[in-house]
Amino acid sequence: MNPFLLLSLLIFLPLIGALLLLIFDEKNTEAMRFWSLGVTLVTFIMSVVLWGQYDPAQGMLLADVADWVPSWNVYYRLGVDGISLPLVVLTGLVSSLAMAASWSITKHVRGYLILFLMLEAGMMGVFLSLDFFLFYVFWEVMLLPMYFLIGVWGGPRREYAAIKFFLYTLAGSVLMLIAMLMFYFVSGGTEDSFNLVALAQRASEGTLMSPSMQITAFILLFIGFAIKLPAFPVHTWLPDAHVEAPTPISMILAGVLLKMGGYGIIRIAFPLCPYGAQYCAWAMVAIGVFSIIYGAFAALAQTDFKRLVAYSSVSHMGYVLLGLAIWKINETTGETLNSDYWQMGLNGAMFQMIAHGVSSTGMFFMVGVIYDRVHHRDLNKFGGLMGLMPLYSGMAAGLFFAGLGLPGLCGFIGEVFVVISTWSFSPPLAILAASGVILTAGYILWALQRVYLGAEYRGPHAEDITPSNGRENAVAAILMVLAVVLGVYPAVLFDVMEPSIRAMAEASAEGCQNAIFQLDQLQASIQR
Amino acid sequence: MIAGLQAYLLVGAVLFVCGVICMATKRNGIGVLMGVELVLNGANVNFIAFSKYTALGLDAQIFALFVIVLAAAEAAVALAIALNFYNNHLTIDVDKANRLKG
Amino acid sequence: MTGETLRNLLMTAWLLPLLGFAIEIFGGFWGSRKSRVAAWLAVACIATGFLCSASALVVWGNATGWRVIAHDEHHGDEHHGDEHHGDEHHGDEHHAADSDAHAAVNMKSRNDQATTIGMEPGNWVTTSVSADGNVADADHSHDAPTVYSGTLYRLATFGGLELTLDYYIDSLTLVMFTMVTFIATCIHLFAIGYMSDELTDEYVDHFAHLSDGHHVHRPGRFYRFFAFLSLFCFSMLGLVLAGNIFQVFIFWELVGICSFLLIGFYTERKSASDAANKAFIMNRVGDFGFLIGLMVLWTFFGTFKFGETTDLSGHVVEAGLFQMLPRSEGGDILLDEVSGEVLIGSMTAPNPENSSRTIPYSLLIVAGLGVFAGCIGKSAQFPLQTWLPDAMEGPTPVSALVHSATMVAAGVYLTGRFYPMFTQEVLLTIAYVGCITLFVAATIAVVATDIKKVLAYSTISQLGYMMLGLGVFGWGAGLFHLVTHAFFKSLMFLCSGSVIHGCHHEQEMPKMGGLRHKMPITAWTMLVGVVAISGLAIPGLVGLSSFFAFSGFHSKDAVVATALAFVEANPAHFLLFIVPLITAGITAFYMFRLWFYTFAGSPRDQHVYDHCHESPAIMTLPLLALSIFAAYCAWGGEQGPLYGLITGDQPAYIAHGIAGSVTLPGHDAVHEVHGTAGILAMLAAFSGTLVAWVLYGAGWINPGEIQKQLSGVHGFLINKWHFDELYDSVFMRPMHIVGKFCAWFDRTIFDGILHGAAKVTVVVSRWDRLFDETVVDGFVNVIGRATHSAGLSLKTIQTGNLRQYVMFIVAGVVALFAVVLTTFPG
Amino acid sequence: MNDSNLLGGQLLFAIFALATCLSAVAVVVSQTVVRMAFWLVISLGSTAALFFLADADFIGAAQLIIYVGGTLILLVFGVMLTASSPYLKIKSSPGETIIGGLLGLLFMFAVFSSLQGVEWPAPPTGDSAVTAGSPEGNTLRPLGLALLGARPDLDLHDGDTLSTGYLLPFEIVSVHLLVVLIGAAYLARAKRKSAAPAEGLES
Repeated sequence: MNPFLLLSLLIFLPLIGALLLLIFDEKNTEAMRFWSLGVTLVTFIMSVVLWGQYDPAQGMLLADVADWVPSWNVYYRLGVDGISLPLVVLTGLVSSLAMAASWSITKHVRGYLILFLMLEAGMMGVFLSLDFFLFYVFWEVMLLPMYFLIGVWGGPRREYAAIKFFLYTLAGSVLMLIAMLMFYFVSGGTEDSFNLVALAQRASEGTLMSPSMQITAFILLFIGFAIKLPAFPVHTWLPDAHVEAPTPISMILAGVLLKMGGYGIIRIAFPLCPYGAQYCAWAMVAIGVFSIIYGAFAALAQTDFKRLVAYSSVSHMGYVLLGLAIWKINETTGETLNSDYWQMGLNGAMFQMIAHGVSSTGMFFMVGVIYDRVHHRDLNKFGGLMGLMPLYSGMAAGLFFAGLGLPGLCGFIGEVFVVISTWSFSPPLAILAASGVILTAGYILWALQRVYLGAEYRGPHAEDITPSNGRENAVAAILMVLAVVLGVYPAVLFDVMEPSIRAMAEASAEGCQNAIFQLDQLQASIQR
Repeated sequence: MIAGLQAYLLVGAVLFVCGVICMATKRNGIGVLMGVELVLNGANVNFIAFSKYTALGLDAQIFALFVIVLAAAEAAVALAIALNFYNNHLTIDVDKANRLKG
Repeated sequence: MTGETLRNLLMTAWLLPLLGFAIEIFGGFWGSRKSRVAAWLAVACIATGFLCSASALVVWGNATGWRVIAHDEHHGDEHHGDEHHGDEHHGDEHHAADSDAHAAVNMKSRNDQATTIGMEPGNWVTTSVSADGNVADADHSHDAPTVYSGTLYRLATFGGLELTLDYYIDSLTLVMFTMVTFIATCIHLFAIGYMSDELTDEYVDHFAHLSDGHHVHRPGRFYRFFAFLSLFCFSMLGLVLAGNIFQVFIFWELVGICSFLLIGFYTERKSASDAANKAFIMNRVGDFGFLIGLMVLWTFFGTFKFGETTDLSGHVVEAGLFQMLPRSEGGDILLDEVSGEVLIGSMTAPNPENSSRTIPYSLLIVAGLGVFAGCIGKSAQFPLQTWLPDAMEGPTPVSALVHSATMVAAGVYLTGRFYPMFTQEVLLTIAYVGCITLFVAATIAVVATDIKKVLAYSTISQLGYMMLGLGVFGWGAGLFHLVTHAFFKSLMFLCSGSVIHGCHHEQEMPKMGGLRHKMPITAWTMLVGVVAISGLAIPGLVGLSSFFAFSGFHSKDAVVATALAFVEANPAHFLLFIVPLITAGITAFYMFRLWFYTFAGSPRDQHVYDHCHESPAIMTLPLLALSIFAAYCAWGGEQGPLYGLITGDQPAYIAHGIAGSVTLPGHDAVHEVHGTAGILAMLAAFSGTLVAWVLYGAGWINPGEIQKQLSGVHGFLINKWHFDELYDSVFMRPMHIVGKFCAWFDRTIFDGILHGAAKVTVVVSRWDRLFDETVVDGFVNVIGRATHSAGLSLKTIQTGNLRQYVMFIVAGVVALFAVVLTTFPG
Repeated sequence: MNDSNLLGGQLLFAIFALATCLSAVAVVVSQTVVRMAFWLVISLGSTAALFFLADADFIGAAQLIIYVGGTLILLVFGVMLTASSPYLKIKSSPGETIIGGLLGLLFMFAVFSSLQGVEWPAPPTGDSAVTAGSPEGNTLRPLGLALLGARPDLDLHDGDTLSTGYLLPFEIVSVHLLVVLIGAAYLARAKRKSAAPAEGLES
């Protein structure tokens, strides 16, 4: 299929589906659910088709460019490469699964479904757009449905959580907007002022921004993305949002939304301000490591099941940041040192994003399944589910093990690749990061013990505990299979990602070197 | 002949001032009208003086003529007003015509 | 090709249990709870695996001409010399192979070499160290390749870095494979009998209580047990087969999780799930060190592979870890004269860019200690030993298989496998860790009363022996003990399982006694194990160096002898010999104590005795099989076939010994002291046995009296040296406190700041509103009102009085005039 | 202008100017309407004489005819129509008178000082503009021409510019006058309304 059509359809099919929902009878919720599920499935299938069409060797798959607001140099510019493609497929998959998990939503079903599909369109748009302005627009497009989905269909403190989520994200996007305008004006308002590919090209040549400006722009972008990631200390929206959001939305939130932070860093922040990124590498690594440890410790102390999983996300996404940032250069020549290890870190971080997308989605789903039955999430009031819901418990254990980083499951590859490539950047931080494995094991196992093991169920609504149904089993099984496949044969992802990431890393390294060369010249001229 | 001009202007000024004072002090509507006539006449005196002693010439006289004509018209209208006023109020005291006060 | 045959055989043995697991785990959903299909499937898988392993051993032996075993006809000295000689050849062969290959291949094949580095899964390359690869050639059997390595498939490639799943097959691998599969088969069979009470829809768990005091009733989980066992076998075999340290780590974790699942098999029991968690988390502590070791290795060596990578033509394209450390003729690790660091890849250096890299010696120690930390965790060495006794919560077959014979031995195995990378400092650490462990565990075992706990502590202690053996440069001795221990300890565990099964899950020895009458097979096979572990032997007919003895004597003798040789060379480290020697006596004491307590004497609890019965044949047959191996597997001792097999591929430099700050004894040195050590160890064992007999067998002295007199020591030992309490207060509680603090910090400080900011915003906006309503609106209102009132007041001027207006006009004109006049005078 | 003429002119000017001023003052100070009317006649008449003296014959004549003959008659009629007695006195308060007087004096002073302060342009040399092209004081003809649109005094000088007269203003004034007359007639139309609305308005 024509890339332009395919990529556009990926974005707009959910929107069309949302629009067509309006012709359904308000009361016929079942039909609407199936319709939406169908739409998400078709979208997912198309993303898989895209995967099939994409050739890792050829680099970025660019779609034709269409005018949007040419007077401001804003174009409808889509494309996909090895960095975004796995995330697009993940989006399609998680959306389908979350939609399948949406049967528990009974309030204002049509509104929910419409917002859900809009959300999917926004997410797809973020991953597919190569125009900074378009990216920003989709970024915001996805924000609003999320706000309502949490704020209307959430738990008891939903308004608080929704507002918190909204404000945090908005704060981030404002910083991003500033950075975007910086790029616009620095690039002189030409036709390519929002073209991410062209901007990256210029940044690589060192003709886009001065080094000091790069640092500013990078920090702005980074904070914006770090909020989404979320990294310590701007992570506190996450537990609340997760706890209050309905299960499918938690799945989306953990499975896709968090990835946008990492994606933004690797797609925009690094290539566009390589020197700034390198300059901040230490801080980023430190933040990443701290997030890992801090998230794990915080998870250890939670009594709310969902909150625990939410903090585990903070911890796991710390690995992403860590892997991205282990970029070491020779201070005088600007040459990138240990570039293979950095690439391993980058790849590991990207893999960790996908892996977390699978495992965390699964974990939230598993929490949701039991929550639907007993309507509470207090870890101390569970127990004995292994006997009551054996299949569910078994798969839940599997998915939690994936989160724990058990070899053979997806979480292991990402975590370990990131960690073992960190030593070349900084041994102490690497050791700290590695210590996360103990804490992770601790909180996951204790949670498993309290929820699934034990002699009997200790909470309310014991009579409502029924074995998981076919739909739930299907969702969990798909995630489980994916976790195993990714864990056993990670090359399936790495083969797609690696060339694109290497291109990105090399371009960034070159850009950084150019910037340092400029700085040296500046210094020399001052001394003269 | 400057003195002549000055003298005329002086006369005009006296007439003007007298007219103004007349308007200001007379409570009788007709008296006020007379003050107006005096003021107009003062102006006319000045016009004529300028006509004679400056380059204004005939223009000034034309103006004076218009003033006279307008004064006549004004007198007629004002008198009509005064009569109407009198018909309505049974007095000619302009202090009674204060309905437009703020 | 021998390599491919071996690979295929071992991979079959490795993957079959995984297949079994996949089928069995779902078996419960379509089969009956009462069906034994899952068990037989598991047995079939692992038994086939055993057959494959055994045939692989035969294939390997044929390929090598059985040279490692043939040595037992030689005299000891010759043996060592030969070994030495063979290894020299072995080393020479490397270089010869390289040059041969260089000479043989033309430019074209060099190009091939570049293209075949990234191997596809379908294009497996079997590698042997030999260049000609003609292994069947009998004339060359002496130099025949014995190590086969290659890549299974690629996980990822990043520039010059490649992560793969490899295999590495040498004699140790094969021995381990055969041992593991054999023991696993026996235990699987045993478990069919032992777990048969799970073959029900309504299993009553007497050790798990509901809140109303009733026992837990649940469906039986027979199939699940065997599924987990199969998964464990898969993981364990994967660990042994692994061709790179990263892969070892992968399976390391997998056996960990299997152990977790099996310890926590009785999920309803809090103690079981606690023990499972403890086991996994303590292992993770060790793995944390392992991970650090991996990081160092990865960063400095850029590869995880043990063996060399070769292309299709057998040409070496990349050195493995074991080839990268330069060692002198004497076995020392060479330092680069310029940088003072260790030059990487100078041993084979096929890759020029490797040869320029160095690693600081200190980091080499870190890497070694890191990897060893993993071994400490897995093998329950001091200070991470506390999880293993708790792990006895699992069903007894699990204890036999996982927590004595195989998984816990994996730490020892890895230490042996990774031996070439350990520096002398690391080895010394290993020795001391082993030394401390073996003593601590043995002392606790003396007072333990739970039959399985005694065995658990004895396991820890024996693992300590192995570590000690490895640490004092007894590579063969340590691994030898590993194999023999696997047999006799699994035997003893199964016997204890039989007892427990027969006594209806009674594990306390004080309630037993005289059971040999009721369960004779169990009793006598157990005695075989006890004798084996105690190291009793009868001085042989041939001479001091030859004994009629069970396996344990030979292997322990080897360890103690090496320790003695080590201590002779390094008198400062005398404890490394004294402690194991004393502990040998303690070992004999507590093992015989166990046997006397359980099987001898008269019944102490009549109820238990009356209801106890001998186990069915499916349980006793494995006991008999294992007892044979426990007794005779080490036949011939260090000149026997087993030792020969194990050491068939030992690192070349080991036989020489290394002189240095810490002198590591070579084989000759060990051989000199062998007789002395053997006699000393035997004396210790006999005295321990004697004491046990006096106290428990004959009953001449009441052990209770001694217990009272030494109550302080007894309490200390009963409380396991207070390690649990120590860790609880030093690690667990602070960890939870920090966790609570983080959560509190998050909710209070971060959210507090956020809420504070929100409140400030609200307050500011209130003020803003107030400002808006009072100041801004007020201002406008004031103007309006002022205008209005001004109008009101000015309205009075508007009198409507015509004359006044005129007056105003005049006054205005006059005022204007006055203004003009004063402003512009003149 | 000769000397005798000059002397006579000066004298006559002095007499009429004095008469004008004094009569105007008399108008101010007179208390009854009729007397005011009388003094007004004197004043306006004297003004007309001053016009004659200033060579504005036609204006003077118009002054006499329209003012003295027309307007004042109108005023006297007004007095008669509005006053119950022809000698009606409506007195102002003394304060007002005093303030009025003071203001008047101040105003007078202001005007005087202005007059003194102004540097008047030099008088035209030779023939005055008015008398150019016409006998002295005979302004009827030029005025008439000017009102018809022709300016002989200017046109003859320049010879090339025509139509600088006042035809259009004249027409406007004519119409204006007509309107005014109609309006005056309408307003003055006898229409004795009841007093009721007046009283209402009073309150």
